Amino acid sequence: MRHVLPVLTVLIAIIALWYGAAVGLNRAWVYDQASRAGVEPASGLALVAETWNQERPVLPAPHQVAGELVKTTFGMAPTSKRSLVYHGWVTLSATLLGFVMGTVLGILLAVGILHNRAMDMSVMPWAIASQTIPILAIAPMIIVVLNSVGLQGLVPKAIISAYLSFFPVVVGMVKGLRSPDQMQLDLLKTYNASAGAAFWKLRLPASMPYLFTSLKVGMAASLVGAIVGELPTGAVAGLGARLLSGSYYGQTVQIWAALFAAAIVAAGMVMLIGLMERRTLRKMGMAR
Amino acid sequence: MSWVLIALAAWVLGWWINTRLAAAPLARTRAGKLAVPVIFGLTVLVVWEGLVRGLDVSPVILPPPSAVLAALAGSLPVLWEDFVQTAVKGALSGYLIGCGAAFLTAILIDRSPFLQRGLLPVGNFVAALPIVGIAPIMVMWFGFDWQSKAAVVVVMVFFPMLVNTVAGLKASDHMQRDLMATWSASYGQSLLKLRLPAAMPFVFNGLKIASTLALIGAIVAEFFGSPTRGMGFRINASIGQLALDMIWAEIVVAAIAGSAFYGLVAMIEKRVTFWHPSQRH
Amino acid sequence: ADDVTLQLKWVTQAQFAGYYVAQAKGFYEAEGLNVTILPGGPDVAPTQVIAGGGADVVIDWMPSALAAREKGLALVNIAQPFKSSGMMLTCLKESGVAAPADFKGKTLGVWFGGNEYPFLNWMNKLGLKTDGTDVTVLKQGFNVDPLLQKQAACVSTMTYNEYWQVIDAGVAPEDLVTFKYEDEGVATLEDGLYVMEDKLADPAFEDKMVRFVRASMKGWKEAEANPDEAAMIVLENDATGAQTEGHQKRMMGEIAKLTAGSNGALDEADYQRTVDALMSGGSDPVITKAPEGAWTHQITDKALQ
Amino acid sequence: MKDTATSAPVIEAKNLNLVFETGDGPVQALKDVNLTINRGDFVSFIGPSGCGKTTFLRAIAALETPTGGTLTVNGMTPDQARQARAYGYVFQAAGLYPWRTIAGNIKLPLEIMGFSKAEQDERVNRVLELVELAGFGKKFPWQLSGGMQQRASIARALAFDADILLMDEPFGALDEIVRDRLNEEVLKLWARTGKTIGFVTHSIPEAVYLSTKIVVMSPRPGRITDVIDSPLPKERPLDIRDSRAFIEIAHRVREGLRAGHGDHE
Amino acid sequence: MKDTATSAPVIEAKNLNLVFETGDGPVQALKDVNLTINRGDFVSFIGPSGCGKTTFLRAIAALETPTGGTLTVNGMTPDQARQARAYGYVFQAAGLYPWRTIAGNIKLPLEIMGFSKAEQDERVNRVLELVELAGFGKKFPWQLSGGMQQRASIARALAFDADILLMDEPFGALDEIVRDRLNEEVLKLWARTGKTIGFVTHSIPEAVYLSTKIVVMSPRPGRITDVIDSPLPKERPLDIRDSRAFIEIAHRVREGLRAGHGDHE
Ligand SMILES: Nc1ncnc2c1ncn2[C@@H]1O[C@H](COP(=O)(O)OP(=O)(O)OP(=O)(O)O)[C@@H](O)[C@H]1O
Ligand SMILES: Nc1ncnc2c1ncn2[C@@H]1O[C@H](COP(=O)(O)OP(=O)(O)OP(=O)(O)O)[C@@H](O)[C@H]1O
Ligand SMILES: Cc1ncc(C[n+]2csc(CCO)c2C)c(N)n1
Ligand SMILES: [Mg+2]
Ligand SMILES: [Mg+2]
Repeated sequence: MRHVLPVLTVLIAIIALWYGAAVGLNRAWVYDQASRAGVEPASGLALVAETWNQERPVLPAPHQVAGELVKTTFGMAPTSKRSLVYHGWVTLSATLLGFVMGTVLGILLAVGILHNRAMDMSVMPWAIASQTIPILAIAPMIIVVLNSVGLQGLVPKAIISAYLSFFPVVVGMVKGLRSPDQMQLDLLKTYNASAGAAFWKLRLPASMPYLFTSLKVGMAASLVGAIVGELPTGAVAGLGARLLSGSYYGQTVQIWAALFAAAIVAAGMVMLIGLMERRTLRKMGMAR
Repeated sequence: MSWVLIALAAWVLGWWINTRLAAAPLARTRAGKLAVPVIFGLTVLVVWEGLVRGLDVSPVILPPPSAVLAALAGSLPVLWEDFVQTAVKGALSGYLIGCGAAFLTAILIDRSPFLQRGLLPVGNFVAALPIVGIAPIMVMWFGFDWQSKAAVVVVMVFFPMLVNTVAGLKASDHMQRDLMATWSASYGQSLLKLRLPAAMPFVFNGLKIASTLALIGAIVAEFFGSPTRGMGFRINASIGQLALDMIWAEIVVAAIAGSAFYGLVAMIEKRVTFWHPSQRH
Repeated sequence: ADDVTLQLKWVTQAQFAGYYVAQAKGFYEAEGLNVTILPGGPDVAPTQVIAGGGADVVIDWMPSALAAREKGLALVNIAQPFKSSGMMLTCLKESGVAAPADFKGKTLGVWFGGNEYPFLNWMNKLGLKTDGTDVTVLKQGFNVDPLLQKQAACVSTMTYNEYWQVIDAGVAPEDLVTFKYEDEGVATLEDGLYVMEDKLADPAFEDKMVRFVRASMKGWKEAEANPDEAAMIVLENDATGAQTEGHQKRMMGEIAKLTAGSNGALDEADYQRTVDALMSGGSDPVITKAPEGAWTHQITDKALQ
Repeated sequence: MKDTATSAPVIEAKNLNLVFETGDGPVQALKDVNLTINRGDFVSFIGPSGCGKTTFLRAIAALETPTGGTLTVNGMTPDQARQARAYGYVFQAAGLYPWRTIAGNIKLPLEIMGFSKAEQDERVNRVLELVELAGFGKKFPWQLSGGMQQRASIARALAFDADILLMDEPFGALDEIVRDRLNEEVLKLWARTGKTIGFVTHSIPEAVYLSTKIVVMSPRPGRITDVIDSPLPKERPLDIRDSRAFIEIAHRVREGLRAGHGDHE
Repeated sequence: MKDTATSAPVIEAKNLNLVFETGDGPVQALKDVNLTINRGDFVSFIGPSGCGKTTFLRAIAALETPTGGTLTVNGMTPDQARQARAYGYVFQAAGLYPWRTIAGNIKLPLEIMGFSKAEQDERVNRVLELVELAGFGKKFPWQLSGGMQQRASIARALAFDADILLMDEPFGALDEIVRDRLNEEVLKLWARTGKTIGFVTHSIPEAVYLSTKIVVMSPRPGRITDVIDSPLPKERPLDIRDSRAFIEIAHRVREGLRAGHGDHE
């Protein structure tokens, strides 16, 4: 893999920078502690060692985060409430449900926009506006409103996820469904093909590369939605709850571990979609 | 009940008008292009008002648009102060810094395929970090005023912009680049005269994506610490007071500002990339 | 069994030990109740949840409940397990704050979302403007970072929670100056049980609440008596897995001090003090007129007989 | 006009006009075009770039709507004829769907027109053989050279038995040798099936070699300046191109073109 | 080889090999190519699709790197020659920059090579006239027909005085009449300036009409099968194409091509 070496290099550079930043950001605390205790602050290597191993550092060192990640994923039973696997799954299940809902909605909207001029002209500006609404602000209201009609738990979170993920899908699919060129469309016209045939035999296959690209963006958005949706349900479980309680108790190591867990889950899902993309496109002869 | 009927009737009417309008030649004019979404929006508002009144929804759950409008009109100075704090100081400065930095970074790593191969996957990973997680960290690092909001926005917009610009810098086709080679153009010349112009459609794609992200980022970051002004602060404080009309007023301001910003970027895009097929038809 | 949903004001912690103990020890079950406890958090406004029908009974602080009542959400206090307030302002000694008079020119961290009223009331009483001219107010997030990062001279803390986070972070108690609202005479009532007024008229609901309050108070007294066991029960119920044993045990100890002296019935004098404080807010009072029917002994009378 | 005794008008244009409304004013693509094409005719259209050849072909196939005059196909409007699936159209570029194999591309119109599975396979094999692509059915378009793609697109148009075959510069991208071979193939096919063919080309020899009727057009606005009926026999070996008659027609076409070129394109 | 007495080798290929490494194995695009092009030669390359014509031109312009043998341009490596700005290159497609007007496109190489403003304007006007596009300088590429774009791209290559002009099927998209006219123009330019020209085409008459040397290539792997030195005089009216000598050379080229075509393309 020609990517391994460059990625490794960049990672090493980032980690080095990170360790450096940890010294810079955590140093003040060491000095403070020393002056409160009335002793000389540590210096040199001792100082570095102290900044890299604090209980609640401003910036936890990479090994602290990695240690926490390993401890909370492999170090305990996956069903334990202290296991990141457990919380990751809680978030992932909402993410997946929301992703499916958002994708279906997005595709339906795109098909509507494609076939109905009124929808084309009216929906798009509002879809854009909908994405400028701060979701965190209305998430509590969505939860409460859904609660009042008896929906609780997974579904409200999934709806917030869907709200964030439908947009990239609409945009991508509209572009994709419109990607066939005039000649390809005219060809079907000479066959007197119906709108349905044009959709199934031309527009849909032609939109596949766009679909997968937007699915990747949509998946990341979904995850953010699920995490946001976890905050106003009362920090019960999930990576969002983990972030929140970490934040609430000032446990930076836990925040960063949850953050990385979220990014790893997202990256994993995106990679999965990428895999499906490659398989589908290869089957369709579109990947060379 | 009658309100519900009014809502339904408004829906049908709005739909009918729009279908007619979209089919009419007027739809191709500027006014027509504006009228259809506006009518759609008005329809949504009337339906909302009708349903809230008809189903007797408590105003502490969902206020009717009329109440939101009243709050909007009644608290303009506060809304303006919040807007300046969040949208101008937080979002806009973060947007400019983030997009600018991403643009420069893209040009810097442009010459090194090695760096690109290494940085982009890592970049995609970082872009997947949820803002709700980054915001408290930024507040911890940069203080509770707008600087930390700008920092959150910078992090949010940086990677979409970087990825798009890098893709854009590759967008010039082979022949166009070979042409430059036959003229023995320097790196700078081919960057300035070929690759940057060719990258513009991608750059604007990044700028548009970033424009919807920026305001959201700034608002959300305020939930994690802020001075006693700002759109996110007001929303957060208003929840405790059950002042939902005020919350929605802020949301309306956010949506208008966000859409207007998006529109502005799209307009500039139209000017700059006038030559691109997608802008011509 | 009758279903009851209780919305907490905050995340699962020893602050709500009484209810978890009642749940774990079967007190609710014994009363024929099936209680669901919903944890809260910074993004949960109990008032909104009850308005949306998401809960039968909520735990809230009285200032926020009374403000909601004035907004048209008819909440009624049916029980008050917390006798005293646990809120305080915690300052770093090095910032030069030794007495309330020193607040002038300082940055103070405050919780918003309905929890800002006691602070605003206190500042009003001190004659300090909070618009930045006298003190700079910082909407603090969920934690005590602004103090540790020295972004604020003082931050809001609870005796049972955030104060200890400051201590755990490595700041010695000698380096801190604390101002308890209770000591400053500006205390307002905290964790009380609130329900919707119209529902109280329903005898079945009333009966349900009577049983609920009775079992809950039994839970509280049990928790006060066996704080360590209560803390462990809380820990078992924490779905985030973020709480630690030491912290919860210590919190339970502090909480017991606040619930001591309450049998669940609201003390009218406390109520009046809270209302007075809220109405004295100068140009910007939290509530503008004395609330009517904002509390009742209807439930506690029956529950505690 | 020798052996087309079965002359029945298939395509009839009377005073046909077609104006495009564009951003900066109307463009008259076709002006007062009168033309009759009979059953079994092989008609070539030749003329400078932008003279309206493609536009005329598209109008016949109901892909453009004339703004004046009448155009009938088998006595129907072009659109009715389109709905009766009267056309096979080969576009200037191959225009294969990249996600379908060569066989899949040829099957496409057959699927849409509801042929049975067995019938589909049989026809695909037949036309693949016809264009000398047997064995390439499972390849994807990009695995073939440009010339092969072009042939696949011709095969696609031949797979269903449209009465009228419209081809827009089908051999533009091919070198002379391949082009010659395909010219022969098309002629054979035409002789065998008696289809009516409309054919756009830039090459004078090609037009003369293939056609029974050569339509010379001039630009701005697109008009027909000459219609030449070829006296060449239906049987045409490649070296007919060195014959007197051939060179004469070619000369007449060239003159017609040159005249139309008077003003710069 | 008559009047090229000033014969100095400008381009010399000795045992040139070029292999592309692709996903499924190496592709030998050029094999053992030996060719000498003298100053003032007009060399045409002709051969079936995929035989390596473009590749050879690109190698000369240092756009591809040979994998074996030697290739010198004016005694230098191609890359040194490129840096000395020895080339004007016209690609198969026009390749105009859509964000620049026609004049802007022609100016582009002049800007890069640091011509003065006045000089730029003067040259733009001159070459626009040469390709008969005077008055179109302010238009954008998409506002011109394909043929006009092609001519603009030729103008761009002519605007600066490169010694060596490399043209890859420059007239592929043009109709016969325009093509004839441009053929004449190129010949005149060549006669006047004495440039060395490398020219790829699919048209046998075009190759014969233009060249002093015709290189016939065969594919898989790309080899030179014949190099024909034209006996035609430098002065060439269009009707020279009907002369005995012309037809003979054309025949020889055709035979060469056919031989290379033995297997289907
Ligand atoms: N969709 C359109 N909108 C506006 N003008 C058009 C459109 N299609 C064609 N034209 C114009 O109509 C005229 C005829 O175009 P057409 O494509 O029929 O030419 P052509 O003879 O096929 O040329 P070529 O040999 O280059 O294919 C041209 O001037 C062209 O610019
Ligand atoms: N970048 C490349 N990578 C791999 N193979 C290539 C590449 N460029 C060309 N080839 C192969 O090299 C051979 C010669 O290609 P070239 O483009 O030189 O042909 P050509 O003679 O110009 O053909 P045409 O007449 O179609 O333009 C072909 O088989 C082609 O597939
Ligand atoms: C955003 C936010 N809002 C309110 C509070 C205050 N608060 C309400 S209940 C409770 C219990 C603490 O243990 C606290 C502190 C906070 N901390 N953060
Ligand atoms: Mg055409
Ligand atoms: Mg080539």
